[in-house]
Formats: sequence, C-alpha cells, structure tokens
Amino acid sequence: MLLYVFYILSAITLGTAFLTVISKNAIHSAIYLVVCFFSLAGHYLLFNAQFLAVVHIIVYAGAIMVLLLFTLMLMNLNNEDETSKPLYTKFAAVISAGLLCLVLIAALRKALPENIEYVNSGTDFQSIKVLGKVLLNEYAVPFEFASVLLLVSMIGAVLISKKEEKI
Amino acid sequence: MNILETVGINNYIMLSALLFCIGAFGLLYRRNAIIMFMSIEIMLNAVNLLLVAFSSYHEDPSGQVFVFFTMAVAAAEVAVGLAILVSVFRNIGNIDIDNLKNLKG
Amino acid sequence: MSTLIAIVGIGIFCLLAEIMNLRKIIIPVTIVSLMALFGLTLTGNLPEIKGYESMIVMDSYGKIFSCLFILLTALLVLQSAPSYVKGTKVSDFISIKVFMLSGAVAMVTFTNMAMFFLGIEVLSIGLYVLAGSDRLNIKSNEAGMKYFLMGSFASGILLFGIAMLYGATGAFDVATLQEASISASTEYWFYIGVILITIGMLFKVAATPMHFWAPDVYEGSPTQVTAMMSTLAKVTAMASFFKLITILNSQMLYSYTEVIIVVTIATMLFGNIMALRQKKIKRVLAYSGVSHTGFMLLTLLNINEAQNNLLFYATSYAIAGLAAFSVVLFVIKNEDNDQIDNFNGLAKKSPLMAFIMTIALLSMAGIPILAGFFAKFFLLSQIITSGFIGLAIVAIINSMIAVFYYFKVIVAMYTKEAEYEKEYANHSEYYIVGIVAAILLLVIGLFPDALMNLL
Amino acid sequence: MNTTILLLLFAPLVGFLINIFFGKSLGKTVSGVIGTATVFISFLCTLCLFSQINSGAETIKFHLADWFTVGSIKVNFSFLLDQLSVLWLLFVTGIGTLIHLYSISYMHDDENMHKFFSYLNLFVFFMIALVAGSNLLIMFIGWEGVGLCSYLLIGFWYKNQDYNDAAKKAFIMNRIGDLGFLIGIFILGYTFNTLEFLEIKSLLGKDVISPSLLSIAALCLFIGACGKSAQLPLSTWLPDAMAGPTPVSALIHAATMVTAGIFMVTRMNFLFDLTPDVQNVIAIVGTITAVVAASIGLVQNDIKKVLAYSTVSQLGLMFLALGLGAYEVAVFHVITHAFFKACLFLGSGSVIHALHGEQDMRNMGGLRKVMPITFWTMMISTLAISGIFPFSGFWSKDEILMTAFHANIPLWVIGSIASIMTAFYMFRLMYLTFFNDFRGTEEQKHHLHESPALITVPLIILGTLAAVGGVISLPGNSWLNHYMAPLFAHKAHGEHHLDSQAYMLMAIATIGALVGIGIAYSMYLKKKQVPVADNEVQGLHKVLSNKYYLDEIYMAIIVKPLYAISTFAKNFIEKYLSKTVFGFGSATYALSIQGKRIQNGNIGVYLFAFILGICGFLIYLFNIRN
Amino acid sequence: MNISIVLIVLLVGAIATYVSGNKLASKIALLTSIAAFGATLYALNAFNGGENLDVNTIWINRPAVNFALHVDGLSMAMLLLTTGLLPLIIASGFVTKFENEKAIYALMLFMGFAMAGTFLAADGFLYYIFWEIALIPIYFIALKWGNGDIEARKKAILKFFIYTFAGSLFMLLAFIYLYTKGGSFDINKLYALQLNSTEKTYIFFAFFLAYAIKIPVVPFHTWQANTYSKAPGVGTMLLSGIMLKMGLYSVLRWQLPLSDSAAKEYMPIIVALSIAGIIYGAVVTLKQKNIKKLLAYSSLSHVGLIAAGLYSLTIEGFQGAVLQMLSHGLVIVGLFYVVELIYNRYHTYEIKEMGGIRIQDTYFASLFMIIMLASVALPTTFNFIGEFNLLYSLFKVNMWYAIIAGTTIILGAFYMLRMFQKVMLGGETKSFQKISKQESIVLVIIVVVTIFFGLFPQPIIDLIEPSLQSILTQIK
Repeated sequence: MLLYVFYILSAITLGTAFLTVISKNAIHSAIYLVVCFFSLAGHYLLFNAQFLAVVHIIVYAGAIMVLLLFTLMLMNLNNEDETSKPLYTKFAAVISAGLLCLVLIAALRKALPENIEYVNSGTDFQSIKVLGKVLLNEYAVPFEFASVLLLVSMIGAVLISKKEEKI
Repeated sequence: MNILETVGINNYIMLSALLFCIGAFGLLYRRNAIIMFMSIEIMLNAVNLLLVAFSSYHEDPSGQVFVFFTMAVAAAEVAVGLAILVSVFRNIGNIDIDNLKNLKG
Repeated sequence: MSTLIAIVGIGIFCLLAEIMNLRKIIIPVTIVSLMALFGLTLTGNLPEIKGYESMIVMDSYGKIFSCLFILLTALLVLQSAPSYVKGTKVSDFISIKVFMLSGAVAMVTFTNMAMFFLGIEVLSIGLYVLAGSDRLNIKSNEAGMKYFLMGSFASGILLFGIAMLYGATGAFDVATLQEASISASTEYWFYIGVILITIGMLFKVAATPMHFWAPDVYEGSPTQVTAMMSTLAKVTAMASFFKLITILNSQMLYSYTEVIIVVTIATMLFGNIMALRQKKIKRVLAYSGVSHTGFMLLTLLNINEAQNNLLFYATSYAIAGLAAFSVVLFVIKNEDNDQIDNFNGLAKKSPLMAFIMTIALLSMAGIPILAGFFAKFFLLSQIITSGFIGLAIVAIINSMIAVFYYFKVIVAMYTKEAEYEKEYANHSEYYIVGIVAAILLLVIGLFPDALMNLL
Repeated sequence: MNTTILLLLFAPLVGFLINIFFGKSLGKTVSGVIGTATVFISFLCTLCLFSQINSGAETIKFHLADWFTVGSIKVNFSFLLDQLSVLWLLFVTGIGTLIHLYSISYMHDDENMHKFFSYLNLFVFFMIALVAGSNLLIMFIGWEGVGLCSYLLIGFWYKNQDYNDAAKKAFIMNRIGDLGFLIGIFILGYTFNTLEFLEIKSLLGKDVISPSLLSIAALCLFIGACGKSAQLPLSTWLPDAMAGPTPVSALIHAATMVTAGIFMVTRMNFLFDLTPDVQNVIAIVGTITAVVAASIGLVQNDIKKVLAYSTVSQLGLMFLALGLGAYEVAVFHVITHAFFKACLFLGSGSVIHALHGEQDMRNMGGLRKVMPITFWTMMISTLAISGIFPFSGFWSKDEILMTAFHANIPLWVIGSIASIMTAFYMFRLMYLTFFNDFRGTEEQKHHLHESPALITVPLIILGTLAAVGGVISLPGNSWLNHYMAPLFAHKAHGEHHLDSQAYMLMAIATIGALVGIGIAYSMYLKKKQVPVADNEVQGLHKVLSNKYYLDEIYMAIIVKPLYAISTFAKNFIEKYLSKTVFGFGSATYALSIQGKRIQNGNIGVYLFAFILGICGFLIYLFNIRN
Repeated sequence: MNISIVLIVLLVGAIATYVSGNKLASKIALLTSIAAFGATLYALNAFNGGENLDVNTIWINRPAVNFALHVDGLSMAMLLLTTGLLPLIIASGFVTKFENEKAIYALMLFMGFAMAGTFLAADGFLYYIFWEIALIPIYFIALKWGNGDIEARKKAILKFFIYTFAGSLFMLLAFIYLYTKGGSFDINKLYALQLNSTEKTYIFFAFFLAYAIKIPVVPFHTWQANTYSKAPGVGTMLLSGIMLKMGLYSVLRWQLPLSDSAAKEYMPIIVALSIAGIIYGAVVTLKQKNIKKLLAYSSLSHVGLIAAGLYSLTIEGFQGAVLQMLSHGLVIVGLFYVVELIYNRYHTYEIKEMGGIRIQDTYFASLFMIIMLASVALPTTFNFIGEFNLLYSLFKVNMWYAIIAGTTIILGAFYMLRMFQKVMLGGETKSFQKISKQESIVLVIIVVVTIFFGLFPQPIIDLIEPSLQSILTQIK
C-alpha cells in the first residue's frame, strides 16, 4: 500500500518538476512547482515528519512561490517571451543533464548496497518537541546564525532595490 | 511502521537524485531567469528530501533540523535573486538570461 | 565564538548607526573595531565563550585565518569608503561586508557542517548582493545574475554532498565525519558526498572547469566589490576548502589526488593563458586570481604539512590583490572603463601609485624578495618534497607565463603616455591601503618567518 | 750589462711613447730625429752585445719580471741573447736606423709624421721582443706586436679604404698563422711544462716524446711562420701590404718582420731537427712559394709589387734552406736579402718620391740620368739579388742552391728556375724604370730630381752592404757558420768544400742569372717593349698577372661562403631560432584566443562546462576506478 | 669589518641617490660607486691579510636560510669587477641626458647591489634572491631609458626578462630539490650532499638552463642581441659587463660542484656546445649592420669561450675563465661606451652611417683601437692572458677543441677590424665633434687597467687560484 503511495507521489513529484522546467509559460511552471512542493510534503508525511511537512508547505508553497508568482505578475511575464534558442543549445542541455543523471545514478548505484537494512527502533526523533530541543540547544548557534543570513539577504534585497540618494 | 521499511532508502536516494538532475536540467535548458530560479528550488528540495530520508534512516533529528536551515537559505537566495532579477528587468526590460552577454572574453 | 559574536555585533552596530543618524562614524568605527578585534583575536585576549564547541571551535587554524580575514575586511572597508561615503547606503554596504566577514570566520572555525553551510551562504549571498549592487549598471546586474545562478547551483551541489555525508554517517559534526573518513567501515557513498563537496568548493574558489563565472563577475561588479571577491572571498573559500579536505579526506585516495592534480594544472594554465590577451585590468586580475587558485590548490596534495603554505600564499596573494585594487580604484575612478590603457603614464602622474602597483604585480609574479616569491617558493618546496616534480615544472611554466601579463601593466605604467588628460580618484584611502599593503608585502618578504611561524 | 739590455729593449718603446704623446707638439723633424735616435741607441747596444758574444762570451739570460702562470707553467718576461738573437738584432736595428733616417725625409710631407715614427719605433720594439725573447710567449708578444704595427703602417693612409682592406687582410692572415703558432705553443707547453727555449731544448734530448705530437707541434709552428713570412697558402697579404709607405715596405715587409718566420724556425731548430717530415714540408712549401711568387713577379707592373713578389720568392728560398736543415744558410740569405731588398725598396721609394706617388713602371723610364745615386745603388742590389758574382746575393743564394742540390735535385731545379726568373724580373724592373725614355706626364718630367741626402745616404750604405755583404760567409771560410755553430746540434750544412762540383753549380747559377738578364735585356731594352695595359693581357700572362687567381679563390672558397653563412645565420637561423624558442609563447598566445571563444559570456556554456566537470569527476572516481 | 659593508654602501647609496633628486643624483651615484669600490679594495686588503670577512646570520628558520656571505678569491675578484665597473658605467652615463635621472642612477646602484650580492652569497636561497632581483632594475632601465621604437623595445625586453626568469626558475627548482635532500641551503652543506648520478644529471641541467640563458650559450642566446640593442648604453654595459658574468660565476660556484659527476659526464657535449657558440657568434657577427648587435654577438662568441673553459673542468680553464670574465667585462664596457659616444654625435647605431671618425678625432680613435685590439686578445692586454688560459685548457681536453675554438682569434680579428674600419676609418663623411677630456676618462681608465693587468696579471691569478683549486677539488 505505502509502496504504491510512494510510487504515485514520486511520479507526481518528478512529473511536475519536469513540467515545471519545460513549461513555456512561467505561470504554468509556477503552478506545477506548487504541485511538486505539495507532493514533496506528501513524502514528508510518509516519513511521519508532520512538522516538517507543514513548514515546508508554509515556506515553499506559501512564501517562496508567492514571491515568485508576485514577481512574475509584477513583471507581467505570464506570456511566453523567452527568445527561441538554437537547437544545439537545447540538445547540449539535454545531453549534459542526461549525462549528469546517468553518472550520478550510476555512481550512487555503485556506492549503495542492494538492500540497506533498516531497523525501526521506535525512538521519537522527529516530533516537534525533539526537533525544538535539538534546534535550540545543539543547533542554537546555526539557528542564530541563520538570522544573520536572513538579515544579509534582507539588507541585500533592499540595497539592490532601493534608489540611491546622494547626500 | 515506517515508510523506509516498505520502500527502502535506495529508492529515496534515487528519487532525490532524479529530482536534482531535473533541477539541473532546467537550469541548463531554460533561459528564463524565473524558471531557472525554480529549477534551483527544485534542486534544493531534492536535497531536503534526501535529508529527511536520511534523518528517518538514522532516526536522527539533526537531518530535519538541517532542512530548516536549507529552507532559510532557499528563502534568502530567492529574495536576493529576485531583487537582482528585478533590477535586471528594470534595465533591459526582460528576464532572458541570453541577453546578458556583455561580459565575456 | 566570541570573535563571531563581535563581528556580528559590529555589523549590527552599522545598521543601528544608520537609524541613529550616525552615518559618518560607521566606517571609522568599523575599521577601528575590526582592528581591535584583529589584535584581540590574534593575541588570544578575547574572552572565550564556552559551550558551543560542537558548532565552532577557534583552533589555531581558525584563529589565524580569522585574523587574516578581519585584517582584509578592515582594509577592504577602508578601501571602499570613498565609493560609499557619498551615498545613503553606506550602512547597508558596510554591514553586509561585516556580516560576510562573519560568514568567512564561520567557514574556517566550524565544527558542524550546518555552520559551514550557513557561513558559506552568508558569504555568497553577500557577494551576490554586492556584485549586483550597482543597480543601474547593466554590467553589474549581469554580474550579480550570473554569480547568483551559478553560485546557487554550486550551493545545491554542495548541499547534496553534505546530505550524502549525513546519509553515510548520520551526523553533521566534524569529529564524526573525520572519524568516518578514516574508518574502514564507512559507507562508500560517503565519498560521493566528498566529491560533490569538492566540486562545490572548486566552484567557490573558481577552479577550472568551474571558474567561468569568475572573470565575468569580477569584471561586472563594482571595483571595490571585485577587490573583495578576489581577496577575501577567494582566500576564505580556499581556507575552508582546505579545512574540509582535512576533515573529509585526510587519507586521500590516489585517484582523488590525481583529479586534484589535473584540476590544479588546468586551473593554472587556464587562468594564465586566458589572462594573456585581456585588455581590461579587472579581467586580468580575475584570471590571475584563477591561476593563483591553481597554486593554492597545490596545498591540498599535502594536507598534513601545507597549512602554513596555504596561509602564506593566501596572505601574500590577498595583500597583493588589495594593493593592486587600490591602484585600480585610483586609476579607473568611477568610470565604467577599466582598460589597461588607463594605466598609461601613471608612473609620471603618480609615481607612488605606480610603484605600489609594481610591487603588487611583482609579488604576484613571484619575484624575490616580495611575499609572493616566498609563497611560491614554499609551495614548490612542498610539492617537490612530496615528489611531484612534474607538477613543480608545470607550476614554474605558469609563473613564466604570468610574468607576461603582469608586465604588460607595468609597461603601460612606465613607458606609455596617457592619450588624454586623465583624472584619478585622489582619495587618501587608496593611498593608505596601497601603502600598507605594499609595506606588508615587503615586510613579509623580508621576514617570512614571522608569518610562517603563526601556524 | 743589464743596463745595456734594458736600453736595447726599451729605447724604441720610449721613442714610441714620446712620439705618440708629444710628437705633434715636437714638430716633424724632432720627432723623426727622436725616432731614429732611439733605434740607433738600440743598435749601439746591440753592437756592444755583439762584440761580447762574438768574442765568445756566455749566452745572456735576462730576467725582467714574472708575467703569469698557466697551470704549472710559469711564463716570465725574460730575454735570451745568444748568437742568433744578437745577430738578428744587429741587422734589425741597423737597417731600422737607416730606414728611420730615410723616413725623416721621405715622410716629411705627411701631417702624421710623428705617428709614423711612433709606429715604426713600436715596431722595432716588438721586433726586438720577438727576437730577444727567451720563451715562446715573449716571442708571441713580439710576433703579434709586429703584426699590429704592420697593420697600423699598412693602413697608415687610412683615408683610403683599399689600404685599410690591405691592412686588415695582413692582420687576419697573420692571425691564421698565429693560431697555428698558438697551438704549437700549447703542445710544447703541455708536453714540457715550460715555454723557455733552452729548457725545451734540454728536455727534448732527455724525455721520450711521441714523435707524432712533436711533428704536429712543429707543423703548427711552421703554419705560424707561413703566416708571418708570407708562404703559400698564406702569401697573398704581402703584395697587398705594399699599400703602406715605402719605408714600411722596406723595413717590415722586406727586411725584418717577414723574416720572423725564418727566425722562429731557426730558433726552434732543435725541434725541427727531430721532425724530418715537417722539414720536408717546409722545403717543399718554400720551393713552391719561391717559384710561384717569382712567376707572378714576372708580369707585375707596380714597382713595389714586383719587389713584394720577389720578397715572397726569396723567403721561399730561405724556407727551402730551413727545410733542408741548413739554418745558417737561411740566416745568411736573410741578412743579405735584408741589405739588398731594403736597398731596392728604398730605391723604389726614392723613385716614387721623385714621381710624386707614381708606382706603375709603365709610366716611368729613363730615370737613370736624373737619379744617378738611386740608379746605381739599385743596380748593385739588383745584381745582388740576381745572384751575380761577387755581390752578396750570389754567395747566399748559391749556398742555398748548393744545399738543395746535395739534398734533393728536383728542389734544386725548381729553386734555380725561381732564381732565373728573379734575374729576369729584376732587370725588367731596372730597364723599365731607369732606361729608355721617360713615359710619364710632362708635369712629372718637369719635377724629376734626385732625392735629398737623407734618402740617398741610406741607399748608399745599403747598396754597399748589398755589394759586399757576402763576405760574412764565403764558401770554405765562413765566419757566419763558425759564429752560429753553438746554436746547432749538428755539423753545419753550409760548410761545402770548394770542389769542382761547387764551382760548376756556381757557374750554372750565374749562367742562369745571365740568361734571365739577357731575356729582359732583349725584351725591354732592345725592343723597348712596354707591358700592355691590364685588360689586354691574355693566356698564361693573364693568369700570372692575376696572381694565379689566389685572391679570387680565397674569396670564393673562404670569404664568400663565410659571408653567406653569416647572412644565412643572421637572417635565417637567428630568426627561426627566436621563433622556435618563442613558439611556446606564440602557442600559448594562440590558445588564449581559443579560450576567449569559450568564455563567450553565455551562462549556458559555463553551466555546461560545470556539469561536464562534475560528470568527469564522478566518472573518473567512481565508474572507472574502483 | 665584514663584506656586507659593500652591499650596504650600494643599497644605501641607491636610496640616497633616489632621494637626492635629479640634480644631484648622478654625482651621488658616482660617489657611492666609488665608495663601494673603495670598500671593496679595503676588503681586498683585509682579505689578503687573512682576515675573515664572512657574514653568517640566521634569516629564515623555516626553511633554514642564512644570510651568509662568503669571501674567497673568486668572489673577491668578481666583486672587484662589479664595484670597479660600476663607477665607470655610471660615469659613462654622464654623456647621456636621462630624464628622471634619480631613478636610473638609483636603479643602477641597486642592480650593482644585487649583482654584488650574487657574487658573495654563500647560501643557495640568498643567492637565488640576489640573482633574481638583479633582473628587475635592468628590466626597468632597458624599458624606460632604452632606445628605438617603444613597441619593439617592450617586446625585446620582456622576452629577455621572461627568458631569463624562466631559466632561473628551473634553478630554483633544483635548489629546492637540493634543500629537500639536505635540509639546508648552505653552500658547504650542499657541496657535501650525497646524490646519485641521475639526480646530479637533473640538477646539472636545471642549473645549466638557467646559466645557459644568462650567459648565454647557443642556442639560448636569442634574447641577447635584441636586448643589447634596445637597452640604453649604461644598461647594455651592466648587462654585458657584469650580468653575463653572474651566469659564468654561478657555473663555477654552484653548478659544477653540485653536479660533479654529471659535469664530468656531459663535459664533451657542453664544451662542444660552447665552442659552437664561439664560432656561431663570430660568424653571425660578421654581417651585423647595427653596431650594438655586432658587439652583442661578439660578446656571445667571447662568453662561449669562457663557458667552454669553465666546462672543461681544468684549472687553466677556470683560471682563464675568471680572468677573461674580468677582462671581457672591462673591454665590453669600453666598447659599448665608445658606441654610446658615437651615438651621441651621430644618433644612429647603423654602421653604414658611420665612418671617417679617425681623421677627425685621432685621440678617440686610438683609445677605441686599443680597446678593440684588447678585445681580439692582443698579447700584453689583459684579454690575452685569459684567452691563452682558456684555449690552453681546451687544448688539454682535446686538441681539436682548441683548434676550433682558436678560430675565434681569426674570426674575432676579422669582425672587429672590419667594424673598426667601417666605423672609424676612411675619409671624412660626417662631422664628428671631438670627445672631451671628461668623456675620455672612462676609456683611459679602461685602457690603462687592461694593459696593466695584461702585463701584471699575477696578483689576480694569485688571488683567485686557491679558491679555484678548492672548487676543482670539490669536483674531482
């Protein structure tokens, strides 16, 4: 049962991801991407990582996608205005991405044993409580440091967008 | 009952590798900056999926904690990226990366 | 830890100062406090905050490199002052730079991959912003865009690598990873992680074939940002790359060594050969930076003994870069035009600046008695000791090629006449940074021991 | 004694220094007098030494100073005054004095007269060093030094580039010989660890040394002698050297310097005695030179050139004697030759002086009456050189031929032919110059006059010596052989008994000379022939007047190819060598263009390279390797 | 008293010259150089008195580098050459009006400092540093004050710089390798190092590359003629008078003792190569049209002979080489000075545009002629002593070497006399202003010194011989 769910979800994930990158219309891409994110959230749920799934939805589907869509709308880019490229560049893209895929998977297949034993010990490791503890004890420094990161990006975004005034 | 018992970690690794490659493909294939951003998001999400899977596999919360950081990074990148994109758009009127070929040689 | 906090504190002060209308004091205070921090960190007088050893440890490697970064940042801030002081965004710029410094410090002091990842992202995002910060300039936009896209891609790969490491070991902390790297029972995919991280870092240090962004971005970015990229960012990436390899791959596979050798040779050659025909000074320096990356990558072949050499090379390269960029800033002013022709006749107009540039370029070219010579010398002796004589010969051939384009600039300064009356950006900051850097180059060259014994 | 030697050595040097530094301010006459006086002082000193040596005093070794050491060889400034060197010095300084005296008048019109005298003094100094040196290197100093002075004096009128060419040629051909000399010095130095003549002589007797090495050494020294004494194949410089002022030709290119080769071989006689092969070579080269030069001399029209070829020819005869081991005979001929050839040159100088620089005999004639002293002295010398009894040349030449006759008949035959030719061309010269009517311009005719006393006095002295010089070594009672006997290891060759064979040979020689004279008489005096213009000559005559095309051959096989190689090297090798070396540079430069095409600003390409890089890494590290 | 005083004088003098400004610079430079020469003479006196002039202090700990200067006869002789020629070269600069005089004279002194250091250094690393920094000043001198078209000049000089730099980098490699073997750069420790023959071969050729380019030995000479013709007179003098000798000196001091077995093994080849250089240089010289190039190629020929003597590994060869270095240094400076004097009047280096000078200035012509004759090694000039030794050493190796190398005395005479004839002789064509007393001083000094040492070379031989013997023992 779960296996089928996994396959379906995986198919959705990959399919929508693929559609995202090949859709001519950027809005369509965005929609597909949202679907992709939801399917990923489904995967998280399969892992029993409910908190993560929720956060994922909020951050990606809620924040990032909205930001992207907003920008798209702002620029009025909903219709196709991407100049058509020569065929060979597309060809090169397909070849190289395919090669990357092939090589990466081959490497992984070579590295991974056929069946990795998984033992479920039943310990709680992904409830909000545990995550919170880990995040704010062990990972307090990176947690705080992430704020610096966000601060930088915030200042940066403002810096680039704001008009310079001479004094 | 855990998904890994049924599906196995291998499949998840493969899945995220494929997803990652789709992201890379998008980056190569498209010249629309926004869609390239999306491709990058796909790549980051592939990694997130991998992290979550490994977190489950090791029954270790730090993987999931790391996902939060990844999300923060993704958000930050998108914010900055969009800011740059907007200024590009303001200057040249579109967001086709192929128009950005002034710097070369 | 306390260094990191202090740096972030300085960054926040910049932001607050803006709010409190203290814009004028931002730069002086930043520089002074950074210098104070430099002294405190170097002498170890900073009160150490305990309890976060799982994330950050200020070991000697981290300490010395942090000091180098702090020094560089202080000089870079001083150097960039004339560009920002007239605008309203001074606090933004300065705070971003200071925050980037914090990222840099995190990158060499981390004991957990999360810290490393965040550090590198802080640095990178700061650079994306700065690269695109000249918002009305299309070149700057392009640089920001290119850097951002490729950088994010590299981040993704880096992240994938970290995830693989995590998958193989179940942990992010350095100690476990290090143990895993030398333990025989480690999952094989650990090495996929190592390789992906290597690739990500090769991008950050701009090594062939991941270097293509560097010249374009260097050229398009505002000059003071280019200075930062080619000095602080490169050195930081290199230092943290070195640290990562120490952790992840201290017992390097032979095939991995081979790959590094190939990359090194390719990087040196590519950088040097491409620099030959450049007409723009920033591109010349960018490509020369690429070739210097190749040299610095040589340290990875002997991670156990080479950290001094890396420190020496990084220091001399970064300081020479600072000196060079001071002159570049001085010469090209705010103009969009950074052709080497601008240097024509500099020796007559401003012998001092021409002299500083000469010192910087000679140091980069590895002419004795300057710091760059010793840097190359240490590297060469290191690789010869470990038996890579062929590699040493390649390195030497590269030094020869490099002379060609460095001297092109020197020739322009000393022999050519300026075609038109040129105004220079006559700011004392450029002089100060240039002189300090030139003196440092000379002093390090005269007393290389002092620097070598730090680590 | 030491003072005498020092004075002998350095008086000409002092003269040189005075003249070079102060000559101009001293005035022409004073500088001439100084130049002459210093050489005369040397002459007096030499006389003094000669009287001692002749009265049986010990050989004098004079150590002036240390010079330098080469490895284990010590080279000193030291001088050896024995029978040979003193004798040689005697006529060098003696004739030198006369020629200096002559020059005072001859060069009086030249603005650089003080230079002329300083060079002449320097020449005498180096000649003294050459002759008096006690080791090979001191001799080499003199050897090169006289070469230098010869260069300076041939090119004395340096405004004329032809003269400069002649000077250069003389120097360079001498240098070819010098290289041989130098190699010879190396061999001897290497073998004996010393360069002192006396030490080598004593070591030669003791040690067993590979004969082939000695032969090479001797041959090399002979090459040196060839260069200096203008023997084939290095003979062509001497006729060209006539570009110098006539006193120079007399002193350097007739009497003294060119005989340095003979001096050297005589000096090293102990070596040559041990190498019969080389002696044969010397004899053959000498004979061939004698006849070849004489044959060229038959058709020359320039009065000085005739004398020059005659000199070469006579030198060849001397080498013939040397090759036969008859050193004292060669020396005897050197001395008589010095007298009569100097006289002839000075006489020709007097003629040229009278004709204001005209040297072509076709434009002379009938000078006998206007210039009686010149005529008579030259006539005596001509008779001497032609080997007419009882003039000095008769005795010396006769001895050479007699020696040759005893040793090797073919050489004797060829030598005799050469001396017949000598008689012919010398009388040709006399007839063309002094007999018949004057063929020059009216202008010249108007100014014809006998030369002043300063010119004629030396002529008279030399003429006298040329006439009676033979007395020093009369057959059967030779003072010279006796005097020089200590120098030579073996019994002198020249001591021929005056038997019937000897008389017959003398007769043959005299008849030969008379035949030569007779032909000349019939052609030039009786038929009043005048040689045709240069472009009208034909056949063998043309070959001869072009000196067997030796210059052209050298030009074609040595100089031209050398220039061609030089041009080739300069324009081709240098260029392509440079290009090859910097091909690396250009190649990298060219690569740079290709690189710029990749770096085309397109982010897709960059990403493409990036991903290919990743793939390369992974493939290399995981799929191919284990 | 130690020998570093000479270096200090030169360095301080260089700075003082720069500081003193354009008006005083030339005089201060001359004074400094004379002071340095005085210091050298003083040191020579002390050295002959048996005093130890060495300096040895630790400079860098890791790698172990000492500031070690060692004085023996050989380095003393080279130091004499350097500090002796420096005043002459500086004085010969007086005939030319340079712009920015303070810089060029300071650079000249600085170069003197570096070259003197090269001759004195007894530590491989220190030696390398001196060796390399000597390049910088000459690069700038040639670049800034050179003559001819700027583009062509830039190319030629850059070529020179990169070429020599390239060579010396291989030397650096060899030094590093030696260091990894012995753990020290100290010359005596390096001498004592036990290496196998393969290593020695590699080291031999690494050094050879550096020196062959610097000396230069055919076919590594392509930089030379162009650089000489483009550099200003003083630069050419520095290059040919002293800098070439750095390479030759280094062969003796470093290359041969450090790679003895290889030196012996490859001796015939290297000597043959050097001899080929003699002939080749002479042949190419014949047809040169530019007088500076002509002298450059003649120099190539001469140093070929010196190199051949060095590589012959005989005491005569060493001795002759050192003597010839000194004499060639003097004479070539004189010749280039003559060229400079002519250039100042005719503004050309083309031989065909000269001529008829002797008739106008016989004094000048005489001085020139003596120097020219010295360069063709006429006996009683200093050059003869050296050349005699050198040819003798070649003879000891192989008679044919001596014969072939000996053709230099013929060819040398050929091209020199030819040049002299074309430049000086002939009728008056262009008016030539007579040289002044001041201008002639340099020439007079050179003539006097050349002849003096031609007559009394023994003091110098005595000075250098012990050190050469010890080097030879080291090799054997």
